[in-house]
Amino acid sequence: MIINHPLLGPRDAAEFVYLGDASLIDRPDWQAEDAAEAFYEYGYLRDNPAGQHQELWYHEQGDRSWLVVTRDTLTHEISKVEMARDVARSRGRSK
Amino acid sequence: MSRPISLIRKGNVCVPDYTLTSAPPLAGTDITIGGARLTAPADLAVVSIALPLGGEAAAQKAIKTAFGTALPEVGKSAIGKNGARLVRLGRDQAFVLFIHATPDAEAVVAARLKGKAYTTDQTDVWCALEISGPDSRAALERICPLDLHPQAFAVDDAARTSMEHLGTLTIRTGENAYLLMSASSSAGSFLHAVETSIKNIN
Amino acid sequence: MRYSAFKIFSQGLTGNKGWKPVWREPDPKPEYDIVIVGAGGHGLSTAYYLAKEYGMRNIAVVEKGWLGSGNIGRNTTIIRSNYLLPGNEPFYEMSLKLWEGLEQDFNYNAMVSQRSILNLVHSDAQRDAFIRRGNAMFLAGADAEYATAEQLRAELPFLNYDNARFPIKGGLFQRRGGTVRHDAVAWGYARGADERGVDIIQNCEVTGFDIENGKCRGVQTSRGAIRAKKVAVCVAGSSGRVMAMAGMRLPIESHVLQAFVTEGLKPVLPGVITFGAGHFYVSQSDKGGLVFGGDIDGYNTYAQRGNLPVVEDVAEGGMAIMPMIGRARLLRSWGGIMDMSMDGSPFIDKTHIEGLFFNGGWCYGGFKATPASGFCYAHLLAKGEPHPVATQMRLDRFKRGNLIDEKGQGNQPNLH
Amino acid sequence: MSQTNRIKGGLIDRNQVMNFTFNGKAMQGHAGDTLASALLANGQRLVGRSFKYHRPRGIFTAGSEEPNALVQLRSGAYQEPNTRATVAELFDGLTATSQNHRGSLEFDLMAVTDLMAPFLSAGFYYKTFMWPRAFWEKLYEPMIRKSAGLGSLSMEEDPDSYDKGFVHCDLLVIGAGPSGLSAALAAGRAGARVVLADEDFTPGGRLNAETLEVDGTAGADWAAQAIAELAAMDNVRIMTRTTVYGAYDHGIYGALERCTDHLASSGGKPRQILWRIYSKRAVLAAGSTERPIAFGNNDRPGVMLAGAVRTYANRYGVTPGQQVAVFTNNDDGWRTAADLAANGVAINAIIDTRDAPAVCDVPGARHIRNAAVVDTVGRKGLKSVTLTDGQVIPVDCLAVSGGWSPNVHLTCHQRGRPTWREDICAFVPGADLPPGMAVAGAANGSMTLAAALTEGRAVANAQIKALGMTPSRKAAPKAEDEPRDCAPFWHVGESKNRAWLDLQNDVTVKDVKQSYREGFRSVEHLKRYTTLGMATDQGKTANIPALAIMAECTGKTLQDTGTTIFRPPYTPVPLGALGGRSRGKDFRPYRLTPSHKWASENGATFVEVGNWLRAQWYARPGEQGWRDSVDREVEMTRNSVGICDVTTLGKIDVQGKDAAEFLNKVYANGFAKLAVGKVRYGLMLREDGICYDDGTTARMGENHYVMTTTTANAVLVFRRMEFARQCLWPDLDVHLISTTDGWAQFAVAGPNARNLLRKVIDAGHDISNEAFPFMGCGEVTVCGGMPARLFRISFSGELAYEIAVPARYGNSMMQVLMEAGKEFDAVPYGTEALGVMRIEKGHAAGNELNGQTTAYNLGMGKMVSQTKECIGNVLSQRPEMLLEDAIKLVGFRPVDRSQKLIAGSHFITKGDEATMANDQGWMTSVAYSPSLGHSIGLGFIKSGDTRKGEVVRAVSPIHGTEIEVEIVSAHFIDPEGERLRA
Repeated sequence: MIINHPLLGPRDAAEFVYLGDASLIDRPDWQAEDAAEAFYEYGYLRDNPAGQHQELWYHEQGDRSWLVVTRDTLTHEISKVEMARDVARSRGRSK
Repeated sequence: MSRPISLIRKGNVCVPDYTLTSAPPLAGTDITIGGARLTAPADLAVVSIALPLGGEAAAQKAIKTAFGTALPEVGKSAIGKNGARLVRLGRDQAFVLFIHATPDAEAVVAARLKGKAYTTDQTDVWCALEISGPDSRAALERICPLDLHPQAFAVDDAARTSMEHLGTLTIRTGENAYLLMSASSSAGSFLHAVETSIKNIN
Repeated sequence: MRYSAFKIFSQGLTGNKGWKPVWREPDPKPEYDIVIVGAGGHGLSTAYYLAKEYGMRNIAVVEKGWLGSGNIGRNTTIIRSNYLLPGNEPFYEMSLKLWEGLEQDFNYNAMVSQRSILNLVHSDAQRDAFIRRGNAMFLAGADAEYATAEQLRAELPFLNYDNARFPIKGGLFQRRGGTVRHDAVAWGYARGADERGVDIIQNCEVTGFDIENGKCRGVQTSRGAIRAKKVAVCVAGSSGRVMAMAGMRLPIESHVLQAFVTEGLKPVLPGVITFGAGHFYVSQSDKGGLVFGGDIDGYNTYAQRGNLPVVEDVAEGGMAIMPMIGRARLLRSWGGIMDMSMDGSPFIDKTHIEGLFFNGGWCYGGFKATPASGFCYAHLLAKGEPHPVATQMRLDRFKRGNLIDEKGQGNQPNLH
Repeated sequence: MSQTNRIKGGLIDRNQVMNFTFNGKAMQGHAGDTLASALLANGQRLVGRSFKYHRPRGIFTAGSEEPNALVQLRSGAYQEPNTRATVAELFDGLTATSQNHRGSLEFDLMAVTDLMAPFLSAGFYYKTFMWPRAFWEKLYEPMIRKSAGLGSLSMEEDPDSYDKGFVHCDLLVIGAGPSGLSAALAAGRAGARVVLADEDFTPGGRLNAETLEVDGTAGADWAAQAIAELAAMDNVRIMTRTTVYGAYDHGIYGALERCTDHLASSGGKPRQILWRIYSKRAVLAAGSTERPIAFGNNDRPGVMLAGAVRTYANRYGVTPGQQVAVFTNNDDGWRTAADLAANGVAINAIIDTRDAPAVCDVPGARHIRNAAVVDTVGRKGLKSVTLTDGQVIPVDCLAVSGGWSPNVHLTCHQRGRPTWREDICAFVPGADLPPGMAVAGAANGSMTLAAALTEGRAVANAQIKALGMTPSRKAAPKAEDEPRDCAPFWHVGESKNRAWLDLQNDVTVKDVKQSYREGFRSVEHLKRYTTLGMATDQGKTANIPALAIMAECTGKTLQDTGTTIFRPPYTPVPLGALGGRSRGKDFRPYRLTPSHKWASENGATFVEVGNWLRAQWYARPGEQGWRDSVDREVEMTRNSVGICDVTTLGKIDVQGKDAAEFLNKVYANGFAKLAVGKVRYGLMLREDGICYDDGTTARMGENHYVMTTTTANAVLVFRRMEFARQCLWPDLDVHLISTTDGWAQFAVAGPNARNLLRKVIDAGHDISNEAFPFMGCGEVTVCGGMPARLFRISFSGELAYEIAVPARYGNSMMQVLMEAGKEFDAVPYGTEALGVMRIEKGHAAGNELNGQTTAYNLGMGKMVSQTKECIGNVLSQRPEMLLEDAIKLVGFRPVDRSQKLIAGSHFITKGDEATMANDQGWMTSVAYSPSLGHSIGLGFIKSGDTRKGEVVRAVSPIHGTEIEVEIVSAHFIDPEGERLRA
């Protein structure tokens, strides 16, 4: 596979390490009432869709950036690649 | 208890009982096979520069002042004062490569940047080989997944990738010349990989 | 029709024209006691044991494609019970014992071949871990044997002992491990279930579950609605998509595992061998092909195909431990979709929806589990409670913190 | 034997004579021959035996689709099984032997199986060999295994080397036949970066095998001109002997180049290269494969595909027979008759299944319409054929054509399904091509030469446009449309004798019918039940006729019947090539520690730790075994001072205004308040609450920390910290960079550690206990100004420091430390002594931090803060992870001190049976403690913290041993930590 890195252009996916669903960005609030339940769902349950999937790849043999890749799990077609840090911020993550 | 680093100076009042000698892993490498030559640049210092969050503009300005050239775009390198090469590796990370023999490269760079960026000495983290000559690209084709065609990888372009299970940084330094850097601990395997590639095309 | 040498002889004399279909091709009935979704190995064995052990006959197995089209027909055919943890080992040992009597049980030669499995050891820490595992196997009534490098050299002289990057320091044998002709397992169970009245309905895709007030009443299929008292999902590889129709998210990701076979060769390997310093395991089929595999590709996918980096990684592993295979040629590669679970271990459980049951999460260990999975699932379906060897294979174990993590990799499915 | 079947013409070089042997028999051929053409030239018809029935078989095709003519090439360690004679280039000195027979090829004892055939029909083995049970593995299976398989491996290490490479292009053209050449010319002229790959050693495809003309010149000449034009273009790369075998995601193709297989010796160069071709676009111009018609005894040597027969005549100057007949259902078969006749070969008959007029005039040939061959005679070589009407025609070669199937394989590698085209009786590429691929020529069902040339250019131009480039305006090469009509005809129903479909796996028409009868009706069931198409040729010639027969049985159309799935590789690829250079010692890179040179000169034995090589122990003369060395290293370290290269531990430079806050989030214990100049032990949890790494982090400055990780997890920790930095807390100002290789770091441990270091650390640095206490850190200089880092940390439990200098000075630093340590009898120690000392001290390491254990299990539960946000703390509190009887890490010693503990033993309470239900835990690490004089161990046991003093059984049934052990504190040495604070 080829991942079109937003800064570096097309790179072989072999340079990357895969983590999983980009929902892993959405780490729950540790102080919330339902933190135990929320962390269980965050840690263990997955949509695992047959189709569009937003997922995290780490450019370990490159610039060490984490990317959010939108890829079809039926065809492997990649429709979007974003810097995970930007995505995280857009999802409201900060400090 | 910490005191400033004082480098070995002639006439130092305190003569040490022991001296340390430098033995970089690829020192002295100079191999020519067919149309490719492989050399290890001597005294190449590497210092990483990280741009502070929120302080990027100030850091970039300091870099420009320090090296006489702006920090290039990611994937590019630029040559500044005294031949120092700035290599932009990521959004907030760059390397500066320059010739400097003593083990205080980081301090030198830090002093020039005046606290506007975070610096880490990387000199001994890496080993370097320069491959040059008309067969360079053909040899690298055996191990390098990057498209090194001039249309795709111009002079001064830089990219990290993996070759034969080794992380590498490749910088195109000339029409037929590339500076290859890899981890110093695996320098022997790295040299073996590049040298085998040259042998295999000859 | 009972199979025997005599039957083959008499059929041979009459031009092999008297063989009967191995299974019927029934139309779905409006209602069954149990509808099993998925005619793969586990679904068919579940039906077989429900009929045989629990006397239930009013059962349908519905299958989207052809029976045996899932991972039962695209694995590397290995059987073993060399597990470590109490949540797994007794289950897999029960499975191995079922394999050992399977062919006589269902009167079909699936070529269960216990030619041993060997896990090579390349470091002291690995040795310690394998000793721990071998001892766990003993405690669960299985067999295990630790061989030193010298013993291995005598038994398997072709391995790379003298020029290895990661020298072989020993290995854990399970002599009762081995291989089975995978397709024949599906066919044998299908035949046995069919003979006992189970309807196996191929080309019948489940398109939805009929869930009313928290109870599952049946399934919608491409061949119409089928009512059922119990619906037993058994679609490893597709669990995510199928259970999504019941509104469930699972502790599972779908990943592809590639497998490979070489051209046929005269006998080379006695049993199954796995490399301990890379991703490579191999056996030789009765037809002579080296059947091998390695790691999953590592990204979520439902496409039954993989990519080159893993092919190369696997071949590197092979060349590293047995460099005499360099001139053997890779003939065919394929990919199967694995239910990679969050701790690398499976589920045989009820769901929170009454009447809806779930069997999945087999990672790439599903084939060897086929008999016990069916047996335990049948037990759960018939008795309403888990079989004693499958009590930990529950969906809520992550919430409780009772993990069955053989590899110690945590909640990242692609590392299991 | 002389070249009795050589005729005039062909692309061979008759001036170059190549000597070779087949089964020891000396023969000659010419440059440009394949082994198959040379064998045929020498009149060798019988070349092998089939898989199941050991039927005598000859050469069937002239290409990579060959099912029969498999030989073992070369000898000794170079022996290469299952090599297709039809693609093996002849070289001087070639040796080949036939396969799969017991006794000679001519008199194969195993041929007896053919007589048993009625009892060995499809799937017979599933129905028998079950009684008695034990006989399967003892008798039946060994018998089956022995008779199965084809060629043999030498069992010696493959002596050739292999290489890999990466090629990038705008357009990959797969196949250098007419459509491929036309496509490559168009794209090359447009200036695109083109790769043209072809499996053959002479590009041109069918042009080399036909007498057709292009642009008014002979096809082969035109092909040579086209190649010359392409070779002159800088932007075009021609790769011959290169098979593109797989279409992978996003335009990546796998290709195998055979560099030296056509030479007697590889001369030290890579035998083959595995190329990964990165293409923006691709044109598949893979041509088509002819298929046979099934009839009785259609497997005799001498029965060949018609296209192959004329390939041998036109390209190789060989006639496969002297008396030839053609059996065809299509116009193309007639070309064989015409071409051979033009070469003076007698064509006895043209048997056409169609009731149609002659396609062309073939002198001397009888045209028999509406007829078919029902049977043949000639066990080891064809003698005659019998037609449906009973007439017998004496022939030594029958050229059969059942039509041509487009080579759609690569179009299906991403699960595309081909579609049936009735007008050409063939499956053509379906709509779901791999993205970026287009198909041209015969592979696309455009079967005539004119169509192939036109389509090649048109498809390439469309790809060029899609790439945003401007196509060349030069017209397509011109040729005539040759007649290609075809009428479906799959098997001769009148045949009484077995009619073969899969020649290698011996699958017959009857087997397909039986498969149907038994319910194995899906194409996948058919394949799996009968083994159809699973041989080395992957059913390239057999599958379509077999599917057609299944379609006849089921009454379905061929479209509805479908095909099995084509998967990579297109043709088999040696594992050596796929492995490339990564084998033997080059399997993975070596990482060497800075003092490696010194260590290797000073008696070190090295051990692999991940990719690192570390000194395991340093043997001294007179020591009887490793235990002597290790015991000495431990004792001398504990009594005076020892030095260990600990560079392999991961080092991460952490900088930033928010570094403290960040570390506080990634460590389970508190890090917010670590003072500058101090080091703290840190425990890292995975998000699921399980421990995965530990180490120390030193605060070197206000915004500067140096973290260490375990050797094994250095990369993983870095990755996870980057995840935390970028994805979880993106607005923290923190920056990470690895410095693992940058600093040579040495543990200096033992009561004399400070005394030793005082000799090398420059005066002016106060390292007294008061000024530089336990868990202190700072920058110092050594040996007269060399910058160094000093950490007062201890893994051994002794007064200890770790001192780091720039790695290039590391080897020298080791020498200096040893030199300075002479007066203290300083010893270097390796990983074994390191391990012994950490067990004596009760430190957890990899065997304890195995990814399954929690801080609670390790007795460090209280370190996991619940008052801050950090990774893993929430899920670490799940109820069943905090059970009272959870396993706890404790120490063990044998009740009988002379007994040796075994890591991996399980604990069983005294009096209980050794079963899994009674399993109490396991021994994780053991060592002989020279300090205590007996074996000690660490281990996890249920409620271990409350069971100290209890005696349990440590059982190791795998060794057949069991010993009584006492549960003790894990801190065997200096439990109060007085030494390390000294």
